[in-house]
Amino acid sequence: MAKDSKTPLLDQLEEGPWPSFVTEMKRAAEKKDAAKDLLLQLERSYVDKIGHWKHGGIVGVRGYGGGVIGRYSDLPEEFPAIAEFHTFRVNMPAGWFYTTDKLRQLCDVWDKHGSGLTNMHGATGDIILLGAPTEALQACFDDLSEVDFDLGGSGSDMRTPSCCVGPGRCEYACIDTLDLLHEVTLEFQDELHRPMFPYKSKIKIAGCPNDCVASVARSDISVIGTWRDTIRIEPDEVARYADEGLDIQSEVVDLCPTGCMAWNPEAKQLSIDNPECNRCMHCINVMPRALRPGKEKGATILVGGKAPIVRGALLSWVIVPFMKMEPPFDEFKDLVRRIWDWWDENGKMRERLGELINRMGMRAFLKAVDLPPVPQMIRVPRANPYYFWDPEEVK
Amino acid sequence: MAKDSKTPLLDQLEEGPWPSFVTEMKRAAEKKDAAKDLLLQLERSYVDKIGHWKHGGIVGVRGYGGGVIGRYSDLPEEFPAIAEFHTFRVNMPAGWFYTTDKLRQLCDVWDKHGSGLTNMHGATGDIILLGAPTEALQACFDDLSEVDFDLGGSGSDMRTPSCCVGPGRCEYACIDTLDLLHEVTLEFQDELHRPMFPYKSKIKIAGCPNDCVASVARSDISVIGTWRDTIRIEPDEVARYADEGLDIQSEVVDLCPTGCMAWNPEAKQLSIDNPECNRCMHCINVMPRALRPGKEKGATILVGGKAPIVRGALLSWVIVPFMKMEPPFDEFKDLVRRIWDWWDENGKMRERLGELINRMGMRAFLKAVDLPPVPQMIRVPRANPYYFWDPEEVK
Amino acid sequence: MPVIELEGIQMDVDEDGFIQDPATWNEALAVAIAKTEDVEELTEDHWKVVSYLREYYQQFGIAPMIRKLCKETGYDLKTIYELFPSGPAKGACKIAGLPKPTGCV
Amino acid sequence: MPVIELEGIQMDVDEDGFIQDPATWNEALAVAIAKTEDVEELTEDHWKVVSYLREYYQQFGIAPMIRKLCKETGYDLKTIYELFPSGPAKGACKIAGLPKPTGCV
Amino acid sequence: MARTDFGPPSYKDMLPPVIQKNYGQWKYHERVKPGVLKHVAESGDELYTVRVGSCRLVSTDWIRDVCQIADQFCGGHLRFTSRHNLEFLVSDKTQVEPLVAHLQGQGFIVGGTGHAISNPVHTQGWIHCHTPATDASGIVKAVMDDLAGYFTGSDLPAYCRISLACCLNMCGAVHCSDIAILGIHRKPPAVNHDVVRAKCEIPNVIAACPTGAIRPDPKEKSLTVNEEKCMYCGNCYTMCPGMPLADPIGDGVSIWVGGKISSARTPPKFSRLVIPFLPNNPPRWPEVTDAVRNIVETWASHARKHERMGEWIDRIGWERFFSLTGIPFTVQLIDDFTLASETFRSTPAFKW
Amino acid sequence: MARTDFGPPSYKDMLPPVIQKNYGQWKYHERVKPGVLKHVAESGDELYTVRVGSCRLVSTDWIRDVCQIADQFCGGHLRFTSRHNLEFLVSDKTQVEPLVAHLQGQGFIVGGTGHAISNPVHTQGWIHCHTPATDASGIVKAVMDDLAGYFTGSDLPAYCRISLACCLNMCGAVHCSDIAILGIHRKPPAVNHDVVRAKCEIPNVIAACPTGAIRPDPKEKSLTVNEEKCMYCGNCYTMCPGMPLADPIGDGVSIWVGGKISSARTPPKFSRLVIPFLPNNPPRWPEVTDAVRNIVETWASHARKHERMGEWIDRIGWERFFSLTGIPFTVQLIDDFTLASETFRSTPAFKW
Ligand code: SRM
Ligand code: SRM
Ligand code: SRM
Ligand code: SRM
Ligand code: SF4
Ligand code: SF4
Ligand code: SF4
Ligand code: SF4
Ligand code: SF4
Ligand code: SF4
Ligand code: SF4
Ligand code: SF4
Repeated sequence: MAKDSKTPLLDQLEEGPWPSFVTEMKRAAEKKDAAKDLLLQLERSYVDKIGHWKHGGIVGVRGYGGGVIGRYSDLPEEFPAIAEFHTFRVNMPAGWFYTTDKLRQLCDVWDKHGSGLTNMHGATGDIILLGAPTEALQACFDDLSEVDFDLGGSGSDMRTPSCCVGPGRCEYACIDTLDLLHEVTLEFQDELHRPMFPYKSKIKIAGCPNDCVASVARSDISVIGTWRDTIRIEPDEVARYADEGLDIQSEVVDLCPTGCMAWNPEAKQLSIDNPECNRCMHCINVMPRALRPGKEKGATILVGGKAPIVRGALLSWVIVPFMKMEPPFDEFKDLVRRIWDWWDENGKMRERLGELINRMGMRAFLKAVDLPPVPQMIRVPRANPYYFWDPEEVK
Repeated sequence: MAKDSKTPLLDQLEEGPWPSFVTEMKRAAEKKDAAKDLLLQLERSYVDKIGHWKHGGIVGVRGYGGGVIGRYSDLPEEFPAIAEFHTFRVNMPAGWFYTTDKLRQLCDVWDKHGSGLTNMHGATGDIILLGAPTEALQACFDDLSEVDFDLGGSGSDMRTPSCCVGPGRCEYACIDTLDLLHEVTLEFQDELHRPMFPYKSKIKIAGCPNDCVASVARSDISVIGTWRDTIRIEPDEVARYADEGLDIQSEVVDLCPTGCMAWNPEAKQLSIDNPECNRCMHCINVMPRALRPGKEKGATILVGGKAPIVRGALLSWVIVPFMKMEPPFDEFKDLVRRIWDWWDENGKMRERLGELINRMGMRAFLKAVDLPPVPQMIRVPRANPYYFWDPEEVK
Repeated sequence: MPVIELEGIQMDVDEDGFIQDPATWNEALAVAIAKTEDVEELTEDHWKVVSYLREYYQQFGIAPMIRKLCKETGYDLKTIYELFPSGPAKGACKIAGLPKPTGCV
Repeated sequence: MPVIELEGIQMDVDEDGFIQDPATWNEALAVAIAKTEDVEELTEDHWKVVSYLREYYQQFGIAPMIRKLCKETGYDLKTIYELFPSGPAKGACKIAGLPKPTGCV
Repeated sequence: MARTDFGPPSYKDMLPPVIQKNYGQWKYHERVKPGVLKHVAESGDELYTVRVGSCRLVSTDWIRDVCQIADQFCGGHLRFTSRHNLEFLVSDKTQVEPLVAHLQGQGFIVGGTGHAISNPVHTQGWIHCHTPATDASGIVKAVMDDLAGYFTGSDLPAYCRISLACCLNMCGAVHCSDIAILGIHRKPPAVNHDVVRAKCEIPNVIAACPTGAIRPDPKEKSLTVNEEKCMYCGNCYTMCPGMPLADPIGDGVSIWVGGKISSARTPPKFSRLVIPFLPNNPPRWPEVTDAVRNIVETWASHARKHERMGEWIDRIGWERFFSLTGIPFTVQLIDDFTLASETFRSTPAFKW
Repeated sequence: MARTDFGPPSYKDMLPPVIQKNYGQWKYHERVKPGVLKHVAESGDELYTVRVGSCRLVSTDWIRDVCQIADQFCGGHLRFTSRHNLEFLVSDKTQVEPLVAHLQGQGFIVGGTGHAISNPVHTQGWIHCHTPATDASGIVKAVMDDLAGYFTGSDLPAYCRISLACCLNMCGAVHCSDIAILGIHRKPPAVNHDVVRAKCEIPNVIAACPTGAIRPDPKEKSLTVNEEKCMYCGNCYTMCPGMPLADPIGDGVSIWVGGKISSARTPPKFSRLVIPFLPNNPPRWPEVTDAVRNIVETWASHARKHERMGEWIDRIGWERFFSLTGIPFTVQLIDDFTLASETFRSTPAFKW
């Protein structure tokens, strides 16, 4: 760190054990003016305690309505190389698996057109290519498409769907998250690239109730793998865990939320009252060698999850307790279409699916998408007496 | 039951082990035409499956704005004796204790002026004298006052407060519910008899968290006795319960919601980690000989409870975790006045206290009544980021 | 339907004695109704309350809340009850020819 | 502030090329802006979309939602993108002289 | 003019001597047997309470009857409970059994203490109210005739509080009962324009509607109701006689379960809708008595000791409540009012 | 024109051979040591994963660096996780230790598996967004420098997920994190009428305000903000550049705790506000790092095994959380938004 550094504050963030984004910016800055100006503008923000980007920006590539986020510096004279500094959202491969070849191709394109800085990855899951001027956009996209990278979503469209690693590496996966993700992404290319909805719509797919992709909290349509039969027990492995010192009573049985497990320490036998199990995964998580999800697998579909804007954050709600998930996933795709149709028809501008359901009522939603009411949809029945009747029923 | 009974449906309700209100009506009908017509009109309702009272009615006695509920039959020609059938709400003695003399005086007055039918008691706690014509009202009240019975509340006033039996017969009572009730009722006679608020306001007082008067669910201001120190243990009695066959582990310790109890079956010793106890009463309830509330007693004050009209039912919310409750209860009375003042100033027509707090925010309420925020007021902190700052604080 | 009779003119009232058609109200009628509510004479104080009630009702279509009535007329509740022994709703509103207040009872 | 030049007249636009004062919009200007958005010529189809957008904006003060735009003009989204390759927001709205749509990105 | 504002008779004058003496000095109690409690004071004095069921709607004759019994056995003292039972307060132990025998001989029902079904809190119904969707006393009588054994016995897992209110105003605390029986309307108000015009404060009626279903009808100088938005709460009728909702077919009863009041073990809870409608079928409402019995018995046979209805359901889950009771799950049970989103299930962890 | 709508590269082409072979046939896993997982397939094949922390904002040089390592040890394959860590996928057990050593030698940080603090999910901050109330990468760096030992170790009671979002839009799932760091504004928008007039869709801006604080200002053909009703959500600014809220003094950071996502044991939960404001104090935000460390350590030293932050707090109660952490309870923590009443305490059963 030079004494006459222009970024004395940021320089302090090059120290410490955690990898430093400042170091990364400096590496890019060696090659790219945009990265250098970004670093300097950020230093300015550290001094001013305020951001230095203008509001909004609407730029793009031919044929698409989304995928590029426009951004302009509010200090263009001082930092001319980032006067225009738009980012690409590039659709990642399912599960964020890469060959090094593919990644290098990507780097080549980005070194050619952009700042050399990226986010691996964005919070939605895209590869974020951070910063290029307006005139570079189309050419950059053209080059990206040459190496098979398409854009992800932005604006009022289906956002880039994402999923957990699933069958790629996880023994808990009850559905083929990667395949479903890929199929869904291909199926809804138009919805992904051409904003047409009242607001954004997100789909996330997790292989089991551990929900390693946080679908329940941040997707309008959450798909979570589960099973319908019984947990598979490997009795020998149970005993082995016990022998290895796992306190099965206190770490497993006592923490089972339904109290459906029993442990006989003498016989080293674990039993599960399966109909009372709610498939929370805890016991399986603690003893993966000994316990496994059942064999009759599928997914629970939940809808409505989102961040707080505008009426408060929502977690997704169960609307289909169990759906088989096999290629070509038509039942799921049809459901998604019915849901979007209803939302698109009734949603106000910037009203997410969950908010629309809250406004119009779960009853109206279930009727519109043709799903029967079942107790699995609710945590508790209503406590207020304000419910409706179809006049047909009152006769 | 005569074959040619005029009340064949109601007659069926004279059978069975549970005391029969029909029998009671018939007893009164022997002496009073009003009771007879009431019986007949009720039979008619049983046939028609619909009530036969007109809407509303506003009658009263001199000097009071409430205390009498006006009621008119919508079949006055058929049932002339109940063409006018107004009820008195008579303020009961605290804890519903009576001498037989007092009750007989009451009966005498009611046999003279009314239908001879009563509710012992109304859901709010009053003695309900069911049915007298308009012209009898003032005279009846005059006679009631001769025997020291005053009216209770109705309309937009303080409703007749009520309390549990408390120190009268219950070892759990942490406050003198009867005395507090009596004092409060006397203090707020004007508020009780002369509606002046945006809507009704109810006060209920329970001696301990068992809340035998359901204050938390049905009073705008709920007072619930509690203690601040430690549960008193009588070790010998603990052992005796165990000897008598009580399974202290499963019936007491395992059900303690805070998990703050431990039972040593060999030593027959029960211990309580008192700072972690939330004073739910469960253990005391199961072992009253062995366990008793602490000695430093007072009350938790909660506000806002109510039935669902208009925006949904509410349970009362803690606003004062602990208040000493000693005569003349000035601190409490002052608080009630501050609460009413704020509500009266800001409440819309038919807006209960809890609804007003919901509309204007707990923050505004606490500020207005001058209470400091403490964690005991909440179940959980907010999950949404939508909170306010006083511009003074942002400097 | 019950009627009230005032110097020969008959007027529909409901069971509680509230006049049915607020448009038919006039000052003479008020005097007559007052008698049924233990108000022997309508003094200036009475009229002040009655006029306030009528004006408020004409403007807003509802009776004012009691707190407002007291604030605006300057009479505290005690005084209102002295003026109208059966109280603001059953007494004053009835005399002022307002529809029967339907708040909670 | 950037400017766009149209037959000698200069016009303030923002960084994205949206005109700053919607009142200064005219048809010739639309033609000029169109060129910046890969629309070489404004056909009748284009004008139908542009006019609808302007009318809607004048009436409601906002741009219509896409579903509404498609329904009312009769063009499906595919056609809209054929007409305006940069899409309804960046393309059509800009040509129609609407303020930059600020929905989510 | 009669004197005013003197307040209720003082409780002090009403207390029996044993209470006066031991006021606030009670040490513990025991449940002697169903309907009989024993309270022991620090002084060693004992107070026995004999609890008797009451239908609440009673004649003055009945009051005189019980006064006479109280004179005979209790030195002229008695009290009522917060659930409208009658309590005889006996300070002489030897009088307890004779009193119980006497009461039973006279047809009184002794019980209601401990883990029993006590007196259902209830309301006016067709007896005296103008907004009921059902009767109160009649259903209570039918239900308690059916469940009387649970009043006189006390071997349920825990308290089971049954309450009834005849309309959504929910007089009583039915919204926090183990089992609540609630009268409901199912048809929107039939607007009578003449009445609205003459008798109603139009702005207040509009403001009263929780769903905003009421609009002014300037032509009629009256109101119109958007029937799609109306959920028959009756709040408009409370404000305005021109908007009656009662209807022999529309009206009936709904069933709610799992509420509680006390803070023992778990905090107070609201009751939850489980049966949205049962018809009014007087005089004995068999559909209602069956439904209540089914719920009580399913709970009683599955719950653990001290586990109230709501605690039991919390443990087993609502999906299991429906499968065990066999009650069908209908769309009305799914909330769509203001706090609805709090009631939805946001986890794939549930039971089949 | 470039081709469009061809979609992302197929994951199938990206999978290493061992995964291609054992796809969907994994049997179990073991946590070998912090940062190293072993997955065993039905076939007996083993797959080792070495997890490395990433600052997410990286240069193409960094990508090329890690590609080279992947070429060297993993046959040219790697992946990223849903929390932006980097994972090297090794099918040859003997390569694991050399890889770990190599990584550590190059300054990479290995860890983030099991009961650890993994990579904080975070957002753009001052790097690229127009609405931030704080920076993202900077705070994350400062916090993780401080907590790095919890990334490289894994002896916490359970997972502890830390997330950061730089404004209320909450990009990422910070609202369900064990600890969430959230940028907040504290001053209402400073309306710039000229900009509003020229650039904003006035009806949409009005509709965007969750509290109804925005009214039209017909005189200015613009908008006014009722400052008393504004809680600085920035939603109006998203809709309209004429309403900026950013301010060096107003802006800062809030801390939320107790959220979770997985359904293990307990259903997903929202995080709850515990510190309403800490100042922006770049470059190292010491107030924030202290606050986070305090919370982590208090939890770590009190929670039981497998007990996430929120589960721990549910057990001990929020009042105890505040007394144990010493965090002052302020009025901002009390909800007053739409579902507020659900958060109040309706029982006298609480701890002192
Ligand atoms: C880049 C990214 C953050 C990051 O650093 O990773 C991001 C950045 C922005 N988000 Fe986001 N969001 C990003 C993932 C999310 C997520 C997480 C997710 O998708 O899983 C959420 C929460 C989940 C959800 O959608 O509810 C999220 C919730 C929002 C919201 C609030 C939406 C709501 O309904 O509550 C906004 C506000 C808006 O749409 O106007 C928003 C708006 C924005 C905008 C466009 C700012 C704005 O107000 O217009 C940000 C642009 C920053 C920039 O200039 O680059 N962003 N945003 C993420 C997208 C990268 C990617 O494509 O992979
Ligand atoms: C008589 C009584 C029922 C009974 O049979 O015991 C009763 C009867 C009426 N109640 Fe009630 N309420 C009675 C206790 C209650 C209670 C219970 C309590 O006070 O503990 C409640 C629930 C607690 C509460 O206040 O929230 C209650 C909540 C209501 C409500 C809804 C209030 C709300 O804010 O949700 C109304 C509607 C209204 O006020 O317009 C109401 C309205 C009524 C009216 C006046 C009908 C009306 O719409 O105007 C009923 C008059 C019946 C009649 O003609 O006699 N009554 N009412 C109870 C009073 C007796 C007494 O004074 O002891
Ligand atoms: C007499 C009465 C008070 C009064 O002022 O009238 C009363 C009296 C006693 N209650 Fe109660 N409770 C009375 C209404 C209530 C109510 C209110 C209600 O039901 O509307 C409740 C709240 C009910 C609820 O939670 O929904 C109530 C919840 C309790 C509890 C908590 C039970 C639980 O586990 O949830 C206890 C403790 C116990 O019995 O274990 C209790 C305990 C007691 C004790 C044992 C207190 C004592 O030491 O004397 C008394 C005898 C109980 C019994 O019946 O075995 N009392 N008790 C009320 C009798 C009503 C009746 O006739 O049935
Ligand atoms: C790699 C990754 C999936 C991916 O597609 O990228 C993943 C992988 C695994 N997760 Fe996860 N989880 C991953 C994000 C998540 C998330 C999402 C998040 O944090 O945003 C969650 C939800 C977090 C929450 O609840 O707030 C998540 C909640 C779990 C749980 C539930 C833990 C709990 O008790 O609540 C398990 C089970 C366990 O580990 O006992 C789990 C278990 C696992 C297992 C053991 C599954 C398996 O058998 O392979 C994997 C290794 C875990 C480890 O790190 O020790 N995974 N896991 C993600 C790694 C993120 C990271 O870099 O740190
Ligand atoms: S969500 Fe389940 S299947 Fe997917 S990676 Fe996590 S633990 Fe495995
Ligand atoms: S999955 Fe959860 S509920 Fe089922 S047995 Fe295991 S711990 Fe219990
Ligand atoms: S509330 Fe408590 S003090 Fe009052 S009677 Fe019930 S148990 Fe006794
Ligand atoms: S009162 Fe409740 S919390 Fe306290 S020790 Fe007893 S059972 Fe536990
Ligand atoms: S519940 Fe309804 S119908 Fe029954 S008494 Fe109360 S207000 Fe009247
Ligand atoms: S019954 Fe209730 S919901 Fe229906 S119109 Fe009347 S007030 Fe509105
Ligand atoms: S959280 Fe807010 S400031 Fe941060 S990237 Fe998202 S929108 Fe921008
Ligand atoms: S910042 Fe939020 S609350 Fe404040 S005016 Fe803007 S939209 Fe409304």
